[in-house]
Amino acid sequence: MKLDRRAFVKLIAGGVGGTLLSPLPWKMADDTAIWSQNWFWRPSPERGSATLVNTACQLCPGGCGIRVRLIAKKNAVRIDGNPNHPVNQGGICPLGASGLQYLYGPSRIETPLKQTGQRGDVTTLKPISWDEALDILATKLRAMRQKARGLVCVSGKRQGTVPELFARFLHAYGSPNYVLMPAAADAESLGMFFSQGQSGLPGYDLENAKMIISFGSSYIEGWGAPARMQLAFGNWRSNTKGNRARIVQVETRGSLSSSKADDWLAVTPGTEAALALGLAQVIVSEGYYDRSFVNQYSYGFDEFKRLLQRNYTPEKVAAITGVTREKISALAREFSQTKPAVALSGWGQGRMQGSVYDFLAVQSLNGLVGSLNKPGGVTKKPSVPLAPWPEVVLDAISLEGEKEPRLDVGNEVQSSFPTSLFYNLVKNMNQGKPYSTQMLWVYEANPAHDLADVEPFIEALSNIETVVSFSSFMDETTQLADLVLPGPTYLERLEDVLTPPGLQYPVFGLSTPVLMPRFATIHPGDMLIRLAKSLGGGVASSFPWSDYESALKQRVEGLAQKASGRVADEPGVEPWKGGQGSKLAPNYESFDDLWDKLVEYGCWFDTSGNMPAWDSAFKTPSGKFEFYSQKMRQIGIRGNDITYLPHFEEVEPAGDPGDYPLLLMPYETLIITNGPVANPPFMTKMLFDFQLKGNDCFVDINTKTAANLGLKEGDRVTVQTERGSLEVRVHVSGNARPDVIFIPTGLGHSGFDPYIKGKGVNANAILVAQQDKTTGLASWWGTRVKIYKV
Amino acid sequence: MSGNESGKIRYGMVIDLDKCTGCMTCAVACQQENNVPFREDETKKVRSITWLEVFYLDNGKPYPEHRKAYLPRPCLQCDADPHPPCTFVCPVNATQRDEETGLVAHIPVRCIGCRYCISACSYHARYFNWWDPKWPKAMEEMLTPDVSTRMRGVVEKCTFCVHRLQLAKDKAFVEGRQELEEGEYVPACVEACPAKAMYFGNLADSHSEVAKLAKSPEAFRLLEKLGTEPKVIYLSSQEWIHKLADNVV
Amino acid sequence: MDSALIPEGVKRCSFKAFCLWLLVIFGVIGFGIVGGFFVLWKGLNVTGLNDYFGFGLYITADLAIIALGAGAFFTGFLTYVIGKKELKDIINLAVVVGFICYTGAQLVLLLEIGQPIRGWFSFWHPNVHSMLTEVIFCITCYTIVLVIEFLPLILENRQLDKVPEFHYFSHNLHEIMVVFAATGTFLSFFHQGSLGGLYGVMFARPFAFRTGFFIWPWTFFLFVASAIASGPALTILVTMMVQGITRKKLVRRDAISLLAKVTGFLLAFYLVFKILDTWWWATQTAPSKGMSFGEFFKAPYGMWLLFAEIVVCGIIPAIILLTPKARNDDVLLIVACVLDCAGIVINRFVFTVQNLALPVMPFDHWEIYVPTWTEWAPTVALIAYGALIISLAYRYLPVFPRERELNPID
Amino acid sequence: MTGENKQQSSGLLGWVLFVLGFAGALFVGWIVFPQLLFSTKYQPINYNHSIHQEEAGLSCEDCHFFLEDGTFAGKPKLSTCVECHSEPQGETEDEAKLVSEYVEPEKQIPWISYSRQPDNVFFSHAAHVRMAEMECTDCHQDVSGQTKAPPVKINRLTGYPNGIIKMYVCENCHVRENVSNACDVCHH
Repeated sequence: MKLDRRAFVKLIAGGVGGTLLSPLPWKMADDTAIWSQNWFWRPSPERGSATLVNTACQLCPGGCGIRVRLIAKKNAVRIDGNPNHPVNQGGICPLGASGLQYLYGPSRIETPLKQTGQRGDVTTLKPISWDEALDILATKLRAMRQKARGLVCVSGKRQGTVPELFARFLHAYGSPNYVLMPAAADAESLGMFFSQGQSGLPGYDLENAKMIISFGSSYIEGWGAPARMQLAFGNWRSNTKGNRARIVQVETRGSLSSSKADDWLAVTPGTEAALALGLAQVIVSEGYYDRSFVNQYSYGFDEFKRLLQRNYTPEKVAAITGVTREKISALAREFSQTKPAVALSGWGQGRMQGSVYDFLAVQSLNGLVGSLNKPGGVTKKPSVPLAPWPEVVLDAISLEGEKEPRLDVGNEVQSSFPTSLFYNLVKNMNQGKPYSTQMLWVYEANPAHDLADVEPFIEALSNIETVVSFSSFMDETTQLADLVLPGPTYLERLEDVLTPPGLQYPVFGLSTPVLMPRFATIHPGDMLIRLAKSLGGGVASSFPWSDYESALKQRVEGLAQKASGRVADEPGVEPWKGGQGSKLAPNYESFDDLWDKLVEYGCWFDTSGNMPAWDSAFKTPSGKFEFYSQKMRQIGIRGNDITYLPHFEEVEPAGDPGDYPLLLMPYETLIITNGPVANPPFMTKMLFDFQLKGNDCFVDINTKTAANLGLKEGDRVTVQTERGSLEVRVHVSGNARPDVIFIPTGLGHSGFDPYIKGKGVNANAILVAQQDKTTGLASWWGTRVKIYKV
Repeated sequence: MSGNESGKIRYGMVIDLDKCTGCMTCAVACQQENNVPFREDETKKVRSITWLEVFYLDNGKPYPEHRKAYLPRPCLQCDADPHPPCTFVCPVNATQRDEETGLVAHIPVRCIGCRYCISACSYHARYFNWWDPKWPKAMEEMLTPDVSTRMRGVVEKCTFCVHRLQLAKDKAFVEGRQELEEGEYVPACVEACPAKAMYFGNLADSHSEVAKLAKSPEAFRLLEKLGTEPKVIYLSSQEWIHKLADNVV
Repeated sequence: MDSALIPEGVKRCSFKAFCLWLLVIFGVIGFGIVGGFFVLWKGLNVTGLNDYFGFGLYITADLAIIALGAGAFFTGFLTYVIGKKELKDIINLAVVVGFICYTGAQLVLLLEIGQPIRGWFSFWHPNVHSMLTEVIFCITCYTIVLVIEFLPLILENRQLDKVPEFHYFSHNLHEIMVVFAATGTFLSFFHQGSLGGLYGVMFARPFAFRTGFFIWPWTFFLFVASAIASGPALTILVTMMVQGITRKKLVRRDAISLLAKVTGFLLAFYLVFKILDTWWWATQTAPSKGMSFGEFFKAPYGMWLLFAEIVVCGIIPAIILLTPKARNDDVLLIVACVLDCAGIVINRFVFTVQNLALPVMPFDHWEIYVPTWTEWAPTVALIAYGALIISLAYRYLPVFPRERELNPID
Repeated sequence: MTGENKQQSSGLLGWVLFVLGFAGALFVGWIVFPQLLFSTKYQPINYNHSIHQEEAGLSCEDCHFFLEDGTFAGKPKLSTCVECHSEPQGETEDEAKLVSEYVEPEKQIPWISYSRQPDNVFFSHAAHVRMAEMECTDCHQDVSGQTKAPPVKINRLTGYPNGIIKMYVCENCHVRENVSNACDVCHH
């Protein structure tokens, strides 16, 4: 019995046969198929029941209502628009839709940090406990209380109860230096002050307008409330609803706003205001203006008319702007005869300050055609009827502080301006005049990156002993901070979101925590209350609340007492539709009911039916809309007649034209955020490869200019201004005007996470702000530049 | 959907390019809705996964006659008979058209990554996972459980958010309804569009908004001559945009 | 050991020289394995492929070597089915070359797909409509046929042949070889065609799309024709190469000439239809898809490719091969065969890469494909793999039945 | 003769060996292999369906219900348990464990699923239970009246429980019931 080869073969054959008749090979094959599909290292998202939570977006001032989709009540997996919200009606912008990438983003700051080494060295920013952090801050504040004016707070957020608490803290502490980041709103607010005698911002009734002329505003690329503008634009382009409106864009660059307009007037850089005045001249000289308004409710028309006839005839304006006389005349006639029509101002996204005269020129045009405070026109953005807090309790030091000169004021006249003048602050902090800055707070702002003409600001920091950042993210300013007190992100905190820029009806959005804070962060409101209490005295008495929530509720009671306004509990609301005098019956019975509904639906709003009438709207010395501003005179602005009238001021850009033959202009786009947060991965991914390629960003150069300079698509070049130089690549484009180079802003971060860090360059670094001597505003619009191959 | 005599369903999309502001919210909403992965460098566009890609169009004229527009391109869910270009070629049945809805599905776990379908699609609507998808650890919490994550070496593409169809149907079923109302099932891009430039519905239902819009004189489809029968229809009043819809000999 | 394996009555180079030669080959193969390993480990991101070029060098190489491997089935067809006995001289080599081409192609295919561990899904979940399914099935079957055809030759090794079972088995296989030759012919015909169909059916790709007959686009038939018009050319080329390297006459010249003549006829036949197809494509098919012929060619994939493919690598070798005097000249014959093979490589390249470079949407753009070393290395290793198999086969197997007769050892 | 004999015996032996191989392979394939392929896991709490049905008077739907949005809640969340078990109701060890380990620290119970499908499979309970009016027990094991939670067999290769419905089962039923078998009906 030897097991020979044959026998062995038979054993094997039997085995094979048996195996084939057993489930082994078949089950194995099937399971292998499943196994090969598993790839265990790939995340498998947790399942669970889904809920939608309404809240308000705070990534920009746009005031959108958003819904967060939660899985198993803990994982936020989607943000979309709240269909009930009147501002965005279910739509959303790319930044809002990317919000979760901030909540879960890798650049979140998890604990308070203290700089233990050289300022700016991120590796020596060490985690400390909240008690220690707040103790450090309180100790320093106590120590410098005698020099309370040395505390400066920069806020990127212009409205809401938290910025108000910051302002209140500084007031109670004894510093006049609560300063807002610069924006077109500064010029607008000043312009409203000069022409209408009251501070405030314009609110445009765009939903009812039939013709819109936009003077340089990127109306679909982030100007105003971005999602509301997209919605309005969709309606202007609607064939079905009879909402179709005509859009004319006045802008140097071939932006999307230019391309999407019915007509694009490609003006000489910085001459938008001249064109507005040219239109005004035609309207006035041809008698198309609204006589009832001009005759009864305006002041200084004759002086204005004389100026127009003298300086802004179509011929002269054609020479300034490059738009033909015929076009100017035709557009003026169309604008004055289409009702209602409105003109928009505010360059780009409204992130740059701009000139007050530009605003006045455009606003005068609105006045001439009777579009002020009329449906389809422009009004003063209505305020939300919140209840006031008790008065700040002033002690000896804070009483003294009230009298101190503000650091952002350049001269006597400017101290009565209702605006912050940030570039003055930068200058004064740098020079330590009239007094030095001991401590800088930065809240909801990233000036070390976002400030146009950023270099002087960074230099100024070296004169400041302590820089405190309240940011939730490792941004560039936070990198330069000595103490970091991270707040929760907007999805983890309670806060009010007030009427967004440019809106004509009041909105109160409530942002509520949609999930437990991911890290041990403290709400800035609570932080301030705690800090105030630990300082004692008047400061403590000014903060009587137990926490931020009770402070907020106190103000919201104002809404409960109002007889008009609703919580947005149903889709499709159109607060602009009711006409003048329309009211909304409240759908809540008491404060508690209102609060519960606000938490549930996220938004309260009222109609646009409360535009003030012409006879009561203007708080000027004349009680009228002032083409010729007596207010300017009154507060002591010196000059000739033209100074008090809307006019066009040619600003000479910085740099010697011989050395720097071209003009550099920044541009903003909706797909690159310019806010205090850096672009999220979702959005950066969508940049075209002629906007970002690897780590290079592109400047747009006109086809002919590029050919003259011997530059081809994709060439690496240096763009140099007198402020500095940057390395970029060339995109040859029909969007660019000959001899003007366009550079995107918002890139070039050195902070944040690997998804944005080091991508592109920060255009702000080489721009030079041109400050207007009278107003102190940066009326800046371009910088001379030269460009050469690397 | 109601008002449809034949009962046939052909889900389709209409995108009004005149209303489109090029804000790219659709593309962002899509990435979020479908767990589309992202990498640190996404600028090599021929390797970047964007189920809904936005194309840049221009009229080719010099400044200041230059005009541009953005064209969002989801998967066009070709209705060509009997097969779309892509499903026809797949060797492993990883992609098929659901003949009850007209939706072209792609099932990444079945896919072997041969990329034949990528080659067959003239719209570049299909994407290959050149890398394993990776998210920063914390961001894994924001992945939606409705769409499974993919792995390296497989193809993926827009599905018109077909998972939303299932969710909508579930809701209807529990409420005792068999049919969906118009608007109950809408992809994420359409829902997010702030300018309301995107419409979605049943093209086979002559009463639906999309069917009406599709008949507009402003309507066109991409590369009509190929015979792919896309179910995404564009609207534009601009002649130069119409010219870019197809090649002209 | 080495000498015991070498067939009786023939002379081979020294074992040392052979080892040195193998070392070179293994070097190249090793490089290819490293490249292949890189691709498998890191994924296809290490290649030059992208969402434009879903197919690239791997597929070009695969298609080209499969076409060139057609020499095996066609020579088999001529030898066994038609009965051209003089080709028995060359049939073994043709089978070896075919075996190399098909196994090599499958190895590269494994790298090419994104999920190699799911490669078998095409058998487990086949889609019958897909040309690729047909290709995968046919290639797999035909590889098995080639293994069976190769087997008797391996079993004729001096030592293996001593095992009686092997001896009988190989003898029996020889007896029924006509069946395998016929099967191979059938399978090959279909998958060569399906490879063409692969492109021809892409109706959304105007460069590749062709009208056709029933379910088969014209490329189906053109790929069959081009494969049989170039496969034998490779067989001739390899024969000449082996003869050159060994400095021996291994095959009778009339066998080579016969094959060259047949190749010439086939090439001419193919070219007629290729030119007709190109003309129809340029004037009818492409315009119906909205494209003009000129749009198909843009740098670097210019019109020169078409000229090179049809004139330089088509008409010229056809003329040489059809001219008795020319094809009897060794140099001209080699030139013709090289051109013929290059022509088919260009053809497969154009269908694979240029096809995909072409933007179909008017607002789209041309892309250029640049393969990386991880693609080149396995592709080059494929050639080394061929050299390895041929070297081993030549040294240890009676590949050339007439070698002893033609090179008597004195 | 001896040669023949030898051949015969070896032939016989050959067949014996063949049968041996055959039977051995069958044994391995049918008996040993399934044992090796699956691991056994036990639920964190030995849930007693019987006692909940009979003594507490609960119906299946009290814990396994549909949500308003049409999704199926599946296994109950802790909040459902807490409705009755904020304090121990009886004296069983498992209940004590429930209260001390999960209810008090407010920790979800990590139930092991008997039928967890891969994450690319989306099974609609609404379609099957509400529209097709299928019984739960058509797919799931009937646990009503059981006093112990059955152990879960997990496939070591795939990681999925052995109770999951295979795709061909879905497909066959869909064909029978004339329901779409398109991929995206279940996979996304």
